Amino acid sequence: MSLFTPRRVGHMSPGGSAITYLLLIVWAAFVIFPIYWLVITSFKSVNDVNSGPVFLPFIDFQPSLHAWRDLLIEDWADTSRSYINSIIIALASTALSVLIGSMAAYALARVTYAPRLSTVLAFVLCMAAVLVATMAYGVDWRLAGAVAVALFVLMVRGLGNRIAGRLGNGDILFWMISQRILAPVVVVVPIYMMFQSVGLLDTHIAIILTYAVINLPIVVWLMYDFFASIPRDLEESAQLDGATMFTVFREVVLPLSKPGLAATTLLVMILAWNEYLLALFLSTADAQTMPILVAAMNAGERGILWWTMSAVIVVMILPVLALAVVLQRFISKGILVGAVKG
Amino acid sequence: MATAKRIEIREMDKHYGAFHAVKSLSLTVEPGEFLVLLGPSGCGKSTALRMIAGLEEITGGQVLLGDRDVTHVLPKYRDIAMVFQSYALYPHKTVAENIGFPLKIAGKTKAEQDAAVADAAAQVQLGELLGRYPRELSGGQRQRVALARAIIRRPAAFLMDEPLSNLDAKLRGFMRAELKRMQKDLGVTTIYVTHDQIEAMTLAHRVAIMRDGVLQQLGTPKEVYRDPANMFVAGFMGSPPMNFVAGNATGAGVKVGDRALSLEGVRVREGTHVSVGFRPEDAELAAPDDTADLVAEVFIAEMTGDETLVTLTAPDGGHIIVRAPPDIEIEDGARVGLRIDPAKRYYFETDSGKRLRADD
Amino acid sequence: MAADLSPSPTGAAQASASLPARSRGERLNEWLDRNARHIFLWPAVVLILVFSIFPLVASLVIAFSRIRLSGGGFQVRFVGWRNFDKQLFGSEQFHFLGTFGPLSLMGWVFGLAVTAGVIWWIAAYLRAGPTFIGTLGRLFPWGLVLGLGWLLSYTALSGRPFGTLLTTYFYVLVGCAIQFVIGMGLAYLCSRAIRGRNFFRVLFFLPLMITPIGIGYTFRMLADTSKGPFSPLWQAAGLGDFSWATDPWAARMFIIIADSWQWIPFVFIMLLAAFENVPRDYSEAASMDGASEWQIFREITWPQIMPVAATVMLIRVIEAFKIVDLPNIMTSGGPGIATESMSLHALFAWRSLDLGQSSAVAYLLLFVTVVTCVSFFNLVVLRRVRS
Amino acid sequence: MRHFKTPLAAGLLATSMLAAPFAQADGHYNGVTVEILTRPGPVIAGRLAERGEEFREMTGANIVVNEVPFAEIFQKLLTDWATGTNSIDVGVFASGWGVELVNGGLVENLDPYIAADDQIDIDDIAPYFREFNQKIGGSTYLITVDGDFQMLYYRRDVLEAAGLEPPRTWEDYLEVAAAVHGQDMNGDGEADYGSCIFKKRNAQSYFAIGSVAASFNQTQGTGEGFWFDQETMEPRINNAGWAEAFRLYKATGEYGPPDELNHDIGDTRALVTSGRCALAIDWGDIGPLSIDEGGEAIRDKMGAIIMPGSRRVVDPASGELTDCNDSLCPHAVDGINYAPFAAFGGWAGAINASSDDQVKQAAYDFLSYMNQAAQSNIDVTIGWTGYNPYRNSQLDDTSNWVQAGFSEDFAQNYLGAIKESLNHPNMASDIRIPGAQQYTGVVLDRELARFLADEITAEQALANIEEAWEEITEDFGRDEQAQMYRLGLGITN
Repeated sequence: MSLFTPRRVGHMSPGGSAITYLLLIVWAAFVIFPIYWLVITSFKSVNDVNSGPVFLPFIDFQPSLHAWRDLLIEDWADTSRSYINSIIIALASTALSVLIGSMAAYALARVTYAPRLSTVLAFVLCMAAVLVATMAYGVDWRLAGAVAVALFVLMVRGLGNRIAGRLGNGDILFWMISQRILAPVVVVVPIYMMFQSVGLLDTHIAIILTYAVINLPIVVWLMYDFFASIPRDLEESAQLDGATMFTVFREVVLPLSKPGLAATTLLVMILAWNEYLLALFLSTADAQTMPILVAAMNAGERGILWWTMSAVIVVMILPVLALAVVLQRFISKGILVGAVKG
Repeated sequence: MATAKRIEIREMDKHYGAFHAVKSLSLTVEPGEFLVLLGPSGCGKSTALRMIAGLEEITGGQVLLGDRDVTHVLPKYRDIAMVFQSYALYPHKTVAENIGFPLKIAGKTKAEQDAAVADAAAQVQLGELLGRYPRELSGGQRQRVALARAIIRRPAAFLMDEPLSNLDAKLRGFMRAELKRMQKDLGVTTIYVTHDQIEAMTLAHRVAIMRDGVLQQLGTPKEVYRDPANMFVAGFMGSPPMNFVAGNATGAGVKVGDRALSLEGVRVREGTHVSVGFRPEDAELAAPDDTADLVAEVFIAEMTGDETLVTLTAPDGGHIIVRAPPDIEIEDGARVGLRIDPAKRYYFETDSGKRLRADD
Repeated sequence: MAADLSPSPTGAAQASASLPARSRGERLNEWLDRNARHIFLWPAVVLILVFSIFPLVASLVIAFSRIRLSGGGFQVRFVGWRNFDKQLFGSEQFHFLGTFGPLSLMGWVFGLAVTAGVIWWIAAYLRAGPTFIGTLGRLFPWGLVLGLGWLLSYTALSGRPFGTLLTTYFYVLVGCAIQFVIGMGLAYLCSRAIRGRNFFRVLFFLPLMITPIGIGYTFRMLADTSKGPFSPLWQAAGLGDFSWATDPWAARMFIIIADSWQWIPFVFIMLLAAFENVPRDYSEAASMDGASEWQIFREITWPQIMPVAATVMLIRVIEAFKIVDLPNIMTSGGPGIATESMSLHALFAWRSLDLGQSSAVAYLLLFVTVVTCVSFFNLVVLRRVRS
Repeated sequence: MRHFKTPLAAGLLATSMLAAPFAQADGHYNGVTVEILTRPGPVIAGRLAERGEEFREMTGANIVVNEVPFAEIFQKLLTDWATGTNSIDVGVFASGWGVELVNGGLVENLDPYIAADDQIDIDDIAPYFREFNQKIGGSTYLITVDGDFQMLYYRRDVLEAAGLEPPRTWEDYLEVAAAVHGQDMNGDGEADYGSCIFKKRNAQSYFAIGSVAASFNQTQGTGEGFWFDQETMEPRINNAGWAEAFRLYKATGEYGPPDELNHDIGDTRALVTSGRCALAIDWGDIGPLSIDEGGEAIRDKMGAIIMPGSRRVVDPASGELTDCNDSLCPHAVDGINYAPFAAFGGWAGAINASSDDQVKQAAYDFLSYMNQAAQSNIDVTIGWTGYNPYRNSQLDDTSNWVQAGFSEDFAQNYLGAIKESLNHPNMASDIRIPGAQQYTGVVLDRELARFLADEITAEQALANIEEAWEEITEDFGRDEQAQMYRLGLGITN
């Protein structure tokens, strides 16, 4: 794909070309204006914001650094903590979901699995039984768990003979990808209780794990087709040369998937960096992330601190922007292959 | 260097669901032997090779490498090197890294790797290209890299899956010779899969011809060429391949059109459909008179340099190719006679393809 | 890969027999190697089971009960279908489905048109040779289209407000359509021979990087009719007394504009890659044959980007069903309940500690999302890819 | 925004648990950490953090202020306490929410603490806050840090120029708003608004409607309550008084900013402080805000007055609006029934019953410290703290206010309005029963929003509210709710 080799120019009529540029510039303005407004708002004084619009720094208003001073000096402890939290959480959860997700995607692309339908059914039934018993009837979860494991073993034996059906890789893949359909609000309360019961609320680990899981489907989805498109010969050759599945994955598959990995990583990282709802539930103070800080700038009955909020948003964009510029040459190329076959 | 090992396949089977891809294949490759698995595409030869490599699960039967049963051993433990049709070069590694990869996997030191890479590269004349990436190489050079990667480990056996098919004709001939020479020098047991009978003829110590998953014939190139086991093998070997004319057995011989070809001692029940086969070099053009064994119409004549290939339309509607001297003058559509060397005729049951022999 | 990577016990035994004695590390390596197929897959499976399936089942239990948080934990009481009953037929019906009443003429016309369309669809399928599974699977989309069509007839088309279900579909269908058309248009323009493509590419990608709640606040700031940048324009246009925030459709469109601002980049970047991947030969050949640009696009380019486009839209649709941050920040679901999506509906219920209702709404959302997405996947993506 | 998280000293000093107040830096709480959860921003939280730092220097107790967005505080606190997570020791939240927590047995009863506290001067706290707001079922569970009820603010300059009196009834309100709407009130050349009342959904509009509705519905004094029937828990909402209130509330929008439907209290305040509103409903904050930075446009131009009342009230016998008479409106003045609404009830601190004893004592001492006149009389005069007056000493003495920047004139006017409201025998309580959020924050708020958006009529909205409220009541248990409602109104039998 010749993304970066310039195309032959002069393919279009001058009129067509002018319209093309006009449309692109109009859209560019539409994209830029809100961002421009954010940036200048972060330099406006309270009065400049509240008393009607002003547009041009130094011309119709005098820029003020008060919002930035609040954010970076007075509340530095808070800002820096949220910022570091966000960075740790975004990096770790992205690394985790990309690693685990691409391993699963690779396995699904290359190994044949055939889980028994009966086992899956038994598992779901047992889990539902445990939940009903513990939540509705107050049975101790350890007891319920132990009974369920025993029940599960029995059911696997019993059902296994009656239900012969097996699932395939396609089913596993669909199951994994379909997890993305879940709206966070469906699962957030049980997740909260789960972390609460192991004492991990308001820790990085809780948010990292949760983000890793919600982004896992995207990684599996995009990377599956990427891996499937790699010629098998390469992997088989390495196998014959003595490489294990791990070595093949590390030495052959991952290096060949760089564009896809880069694009997937970028996408997943953006999602983790910007997530709000789950972070709100799972953090109180120590693990608070940047989007919560944005929301905190809505001071309720004191109105929204537009100036500081704008500064926070601007500060949030910067690292992602840097990452995107670094990875931009992979974005199109990488995202595509995964998407082609859907 | 691992000593060359014998490869033995016992009643190897492969099913893909209902499809029976390889049917009870048994053969033995002696240490140092160059065996070619030959057949049209879809005949199961590649599947058989991949089962030997361990890349495909074996449905039934056994594979022995030396004295060891490797039927269920992971590929990495089989000590086999394989060259793929696509060469399977790692695009993200340089030539040197590609060649040295098996040693890197084996945990050899960098110095050992470098020495071995230099050695292997020298054997395939790649010395000056070590720093390049595969995409910067020509087809022939890539082929050499793949070979070098295969030999660097000194494996007990080579498996090659149509390694030359991606090269142009000229290069293919050249590489074929090199390959043969290299195999001889290294003395490694080699199984080579191809659909090209010329490669098979020129490279092999023995050729195994497969069709629909079944081994048709196993023998030296000369044997399979001169003494094909059935009509399929006969028709597959040679370029141009053997000609067949179909007819019915009568008391006077095989009746083809208005002529009858003698059966030369072959006994067959009257009325049987019999095909008579002969190679293009074993017939000559003659006048379309009564002495001719067959009369046919010239379809086209092609001068190739040292000879002219004349294609005829036979009485049964099929084509017959005959080698003729280069200076022959002949017009399309002319009726010509054909005289076939009686000692070099082959008889087959048309329906089963079975060879009919004089001593049967 | 058809090859089973794990050797059978006998094979492994033989393999080890022929090798010299090995250290513990080597044995671990071999164990890892032999179990690689499980080690690759299971971490993902376990994570999803623990963090996705377990909460999902737990939520299902909650959806059928009433939960009260109080000293010492929760009080859970099973209430059967009551939570769903309330949403579909009870006091929350107006909120989820909409307000019902007599059908208007337009409602009749539209409802009957939809019914006719679905009947035609059924007939077309039955003529084409139905299978049992195929028919069963299609019952869902048929029912969904029919249900949504009549719901629209009974509510908006009869002059009554509709609930969060149709609002969500409005965001999904209209929002995604807008994003698709503009995203594709931009990608098409950018794929042409123009200067500064990399500049446009990075620039157009920008909005995707901003946190959705940030976008919500930013657009609220932009659309403020007294302090926002466009307020002078409003005043000048004599619209000083009009506010998007008081008109249901204007408010919904406004949310779609913000949503589109964020997500068009995604559609754009994927389709740009698709356009650039279309070999030039075909279109050059076609242009020599005298085809117009539109003909080239329709006959050559479009069929080739169709699979990517379908997948991109599937991803978009899945995400669009979950829209919550933007309406929450920009309008809090107002005016009335006009901009409230199902996800926001569930969030509000959750905020008032009504966990049962919250889970019930969330499950209804899950149901319509799955039916819509699976239908879209089977009927559009797969069919196109196959053909 | 401010967090003071100093690493915890490792060893826990074995200090004697004297309930005695602290006065000197004796460090008797060394090693004790009190985790507080409240809303973000300088408002409420900022002053807690600053005072917390002082408190730490005095006692050694580490005060940590955790902040979550306003809409999530109660949910988070309840989940934290009810599930036994107990990462929070003190919640500072709307006093009205306390009932549900107390009902669940999650909040520490503060009576013994107060009895042992000789510094808090409990009798100085205005009666409404002392007897209603801090108490649930006769016992004190909450310590007030901010006193909240709504008042009417008006632009003295604008009304004087127009020759108008501040409105006494809601009809007056509309007349005044209509008369001045469209004038330029801050000299920027743009037309400004007659009335600014926040109407955004899921914000605070249900407090504003309470202020409008109260005077139509509550006549017999604070103990009557205007939300439910005390005995049957039947909602007293589907009646002519509420319908009138809905219509009046909507009518004020005629003279407000065009996108008022999307304005929350913050948007409204920004308009008020930039001088664009002639009339506004608000809590006590406008006063201090007018002397803060950003309030220049309205400095010394605002007046405050008790919330407008009504000449007509709901006759319990007929359910119709009827003109006031002595028996119907015993507290009426000049035939006008006032019922100033203690919307929200003010921010108050509650202590987690499950915290360690020493932490609880430290937490109480800190809340008491916040509440004591020495501190709070300063804090309430500062706009950005978000604290509004709740002590008699804060209302009687103007000197702190003048020192803070009020003119004597405005201080008198402002404090007078507060006093008039606070001491009003017919002060209306906010809804204070379990599920309060569902009753008002969800159902009332949503139906009001639908009415404002012209989706339904006032009558439909009220019928819907009645139905949904009955459902909620049934869910929680009618008898229990009635019991809690009576407790909230101070009726203990």
